Amino acid sequence: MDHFMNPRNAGELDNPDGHSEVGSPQCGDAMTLDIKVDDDDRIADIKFMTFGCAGAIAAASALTEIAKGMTLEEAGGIKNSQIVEFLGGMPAEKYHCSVMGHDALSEAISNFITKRDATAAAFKEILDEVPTELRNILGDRTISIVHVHPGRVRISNVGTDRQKVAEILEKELQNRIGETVEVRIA
Amino acid sequence: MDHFMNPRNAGELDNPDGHSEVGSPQCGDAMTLDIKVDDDDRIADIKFMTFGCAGAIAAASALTEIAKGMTLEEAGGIKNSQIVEFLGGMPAEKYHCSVMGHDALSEAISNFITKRDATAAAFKEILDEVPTELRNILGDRTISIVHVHPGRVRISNVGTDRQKVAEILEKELQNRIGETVEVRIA
Amino acid sequence: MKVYLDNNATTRMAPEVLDAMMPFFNDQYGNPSSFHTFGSNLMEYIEKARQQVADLIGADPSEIFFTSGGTESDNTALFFGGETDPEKPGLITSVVEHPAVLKTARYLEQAGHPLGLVKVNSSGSIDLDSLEDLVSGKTGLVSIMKANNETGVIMQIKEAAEITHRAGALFHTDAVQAVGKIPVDVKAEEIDLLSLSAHKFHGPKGIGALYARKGIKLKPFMHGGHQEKGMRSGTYNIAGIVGLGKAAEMARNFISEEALITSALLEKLESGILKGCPGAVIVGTEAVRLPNTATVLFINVESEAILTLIDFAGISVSSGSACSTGSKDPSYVLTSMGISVADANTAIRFSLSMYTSNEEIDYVLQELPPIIEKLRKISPYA
Amino acid sequence: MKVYLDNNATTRMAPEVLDAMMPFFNDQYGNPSSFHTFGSNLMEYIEKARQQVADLIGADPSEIFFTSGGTESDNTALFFGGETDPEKPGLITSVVEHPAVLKTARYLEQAGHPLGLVKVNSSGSIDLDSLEDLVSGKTGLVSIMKANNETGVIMQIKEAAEITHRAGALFHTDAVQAVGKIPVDVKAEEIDLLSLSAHKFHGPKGIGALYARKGIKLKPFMHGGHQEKGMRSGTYNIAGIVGLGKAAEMARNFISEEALITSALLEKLESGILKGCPGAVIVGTEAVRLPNTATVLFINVESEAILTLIDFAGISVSSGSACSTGSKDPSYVLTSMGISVADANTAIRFSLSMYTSNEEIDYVLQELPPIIEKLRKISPYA
Ligand SMILES: Cc1ncc(COP(=O)(O)O)c(C=O)c1O
Ligand SMILES: Cc1ncc(COP(=O)(O)O)c(C=O)c1O
Ligand code: FES
Ligand code: FES
Repeated sequence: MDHFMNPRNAGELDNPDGHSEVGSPQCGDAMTLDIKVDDDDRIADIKFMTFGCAGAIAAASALTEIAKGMTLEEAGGIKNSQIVEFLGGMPAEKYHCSVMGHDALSEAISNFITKRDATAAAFKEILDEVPTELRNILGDRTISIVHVHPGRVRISNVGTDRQKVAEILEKELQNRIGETVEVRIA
Repeated sequence: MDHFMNPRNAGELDNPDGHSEVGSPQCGDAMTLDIKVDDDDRIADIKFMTFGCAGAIAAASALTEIAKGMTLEEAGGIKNSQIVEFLGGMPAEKYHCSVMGHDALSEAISNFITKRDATAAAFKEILDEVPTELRNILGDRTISIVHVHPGRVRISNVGTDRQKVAEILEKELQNRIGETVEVRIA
Repeated sequence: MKVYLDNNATTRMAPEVLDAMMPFFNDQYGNPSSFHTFGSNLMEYIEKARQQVADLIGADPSEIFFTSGGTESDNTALFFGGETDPEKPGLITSVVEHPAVLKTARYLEQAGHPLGLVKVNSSGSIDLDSLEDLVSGKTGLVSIMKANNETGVIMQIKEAAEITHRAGALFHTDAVQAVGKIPVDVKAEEIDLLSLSAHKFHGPKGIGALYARKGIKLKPFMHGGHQEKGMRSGTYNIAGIVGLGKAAEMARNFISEEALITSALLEKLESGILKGCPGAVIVGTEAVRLPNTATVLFINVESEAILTLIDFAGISVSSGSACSTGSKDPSYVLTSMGISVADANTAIRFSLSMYTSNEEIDYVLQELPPIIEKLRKISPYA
Repeated sequence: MKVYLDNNATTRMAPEVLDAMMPFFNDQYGNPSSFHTFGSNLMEYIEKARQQVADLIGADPSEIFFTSGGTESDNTALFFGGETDPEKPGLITSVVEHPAVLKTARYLEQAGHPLGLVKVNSSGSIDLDSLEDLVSGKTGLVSIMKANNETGVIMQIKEAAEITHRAGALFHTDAVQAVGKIPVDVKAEEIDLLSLSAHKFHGPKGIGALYARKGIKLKPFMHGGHQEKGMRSGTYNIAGIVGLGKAAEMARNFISEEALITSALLEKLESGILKGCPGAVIVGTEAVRLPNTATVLFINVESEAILTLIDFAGISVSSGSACSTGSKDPSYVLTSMGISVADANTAIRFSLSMYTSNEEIDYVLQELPPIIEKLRKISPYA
């Protein structure tokens, strides 16, 4: 019950990497969930808001505590029963409330992945047809992608004019997906 | 309630002048009632027996107390409400129980009258066709009937051989109605 | 001295039962169906009572539905038992059932359910051949009471249930007079539906239960706020339910330990009456009877007159079943056993309980014979 | 501090009521229908209670039938009211009725009775034009509640009864929430059938009554031992009946003297909430409401979360009607007034009683605003 009285991780994140808004078909209640994901694909921060019952609040609090620090893959594998266990049980008729939190996390991860895929796809497009300005700098080097995140891309093998390469790529990405994506060069 | 706890006039009479056996159509219970009637047509004695409820017993006790000493006419005019009043009230659903006693008295009076009528009819038959033996004694006198009772007839104007007249009449009545009827000569 | 021997009509509530109920008349007054803990905390008492009732009859708690008493349980059982399968409209019951069953059956008959009535033999037990003749593939429900309220005769429920099930029908028993007095086992006796009533075994009035075997498709009898899985709605009568549970718990002990005492007192009463009141006849002696019930015919002596005199002596008994109208029809239970109307009208029922004492029986045996003698003296039949 | 503001679900039993009941749990345990005086002497207490109930609603005692509660009274009224005249199978009720009426109506609809549902307007009172449109010569019964359990809105019963009678139908009112709280007069309001329940006005649970106007042809709902003129059989729950009678007697005083106090406390609660919880909306303010009921929408804040937090603070309230299942459907009473599902899911019902104190209201007004604030902070809508 402490998770209901003093819910952990309630609130919203600025510029979340993944965001979800879900509703429970059972009761019509709703929840939003935000995640920040670090470059190791771990959940660095997580926050929820809910228009839901005490069970939903407690379950979301528990879930976010469990998920924090996990890799996305680990977090995606959290089972509903783990939440219930974490809370020390949940009445059967409140099961759907914990499911709502569970759904919210899945959706936020999906949202993160969708956004990451969009960034990756945009980046791949650029690499498939490298803009002349960039080709001139790179010569015959081929950029290696170290890591893609919806908001940042880490790359290597760009030669020495790192600053310029990053600038050009950031501009191209901004054009393609309409969001600022940071380009870091390893 | 005293009339139930200590019913008056419970029992039977030897050789009653009137007797009845009635049953209540409402409850299937039963009652018998006997009366003795004196020569003034008054109820000299009265007794009842019942297979009936407390109400029936009390009502019969009350009724017999009321009726005792009354003329038949008076007794025939007793209303059911008088019995109820005498007992100081009776629940509505027990009304039929007092009716049973009332019926028993009416029937006993009827029974008395039927028997008296039979005696009177028989006596009249004798007078209509006076037996020769009697005619010889009476000469041209006509017997006057003073009073008829099922068990006895009082007459006058028989001349001096009273003993003989009575004997003959008693024998004739016995023949006709099969019961001993006393003939008294005034 | 006051002697209460009308325990088949209703019983004294056990003080332990009242103690168990009291908190719910005082500060535990919440509604168990509430969301708040003040109310919902009470649900565990409801469930405990359900367990206690289930234990008394060998049922699972999920098979117990609380009702307002035996009458409601009987009505419910007949109403939905008689309507589960449109292909099986037939209803069968016995001629000696309580009006709660018999009148409901008559009502359903008028509503189009063919009604068959099982006869009883002269001992007062049902005629199983008559049941066998009546059941068919069109029979939906058979209802035979576990024990008769007037004679105390215990019916052959298991055999009746077997016959019923062979015909593919449901079996209900009105066990209002049996539960709490003798062992009842719904599983061993193959009972599908069973009615019981708390006030017949030292519980409160106005509460009872219907046992319905798991798997039976129930139809709600009381529509509303969805209590009792929607079967029987209405705000929980928690005090009553807890009282029923406590009474059920106590009855288990009674049946295993004290029923013999009651039974011995009944025997003493019966033999005392036979000795003290020449011509008295005990009804149903050839059948197995409840340990607490004897109906006696005081041949030629009208029962209401006896009741009145014995009541003056402080002894409460009854003639046949308590009836709220003033009408005095001869007991159909007795006449259906072949007893004449006149003799049926001489019947007095003595029904004992665990509170009946030896002294009370002595008192009855002292008071009764002169009463019978006195009434016999003014009976035109004797 | 413990504060109970869920009196529309059930009430604390008055100590005076318990006192009145106690003898019947102890040595006055007889069956009033008995022949013996030990039992039959109790009938006068039944009749006294009948008089007390009759007096509370302006009826004649002969028009009062005891039942096991509001649900049974409602079921009874609809069942036989809907079946008196085969030429008039139609049934009409309103969309905001308690499930005891609404589900019974739905059941009867399936059984072949055409059902019409009267709408309510945004204030929560019934739309009389809608009733006017629905009634016809084929209507047998119209059932409109006297006061709604969730909103406390008092309906225009007299007007509805007049419309009903003009169409030649019977008029029933579920007055379970009204009786004992506001004056009800069956004659002045032209009511043919009325349901009431003791535990809603400090009486015991599991007992209620059905008023049926003299001259109405009744059909027995519970078949059995012929109690209540054969209308409602079953051994008298005498303690319950006496408790109902006493509660009725006390309620008459409450209505004439103390209802104003309750009403003032309610006003204080409402204005305190509006001040302390910005965005809160009171439901049904344009209608006349019960002096004890307020339903508040805490827009954007989910009601069950409020209930849980407020329960921790020791305050018992409810969201809509107490429901025994875990399901959380939005209140159909609120949505039928045009309130959105989302807003309906923010509703909290506060229901006071004569035992509610000023200190309790102060405590609620101290505890509630921070709870709402806290939940609003984590609401995605706010
Ligand atoms: C055999 C039997 N069935 C049913 C009932 C009815 O029970 P209740 O009065 O509790 O409704 C009774 C007693 O009155 C009974 O003896
Ligand atoms: C309006 C209304 N009708 C009927 C009922 C049912 O009453 P009971 O629970 O006493 O059966 C209630 C309360 O639950 C109610 O509020
Ligand atoms: S009931 Fe909706 S979230 Fe729990
Ligand atoms: S009931 Fe038969 S005489 Fe009273």
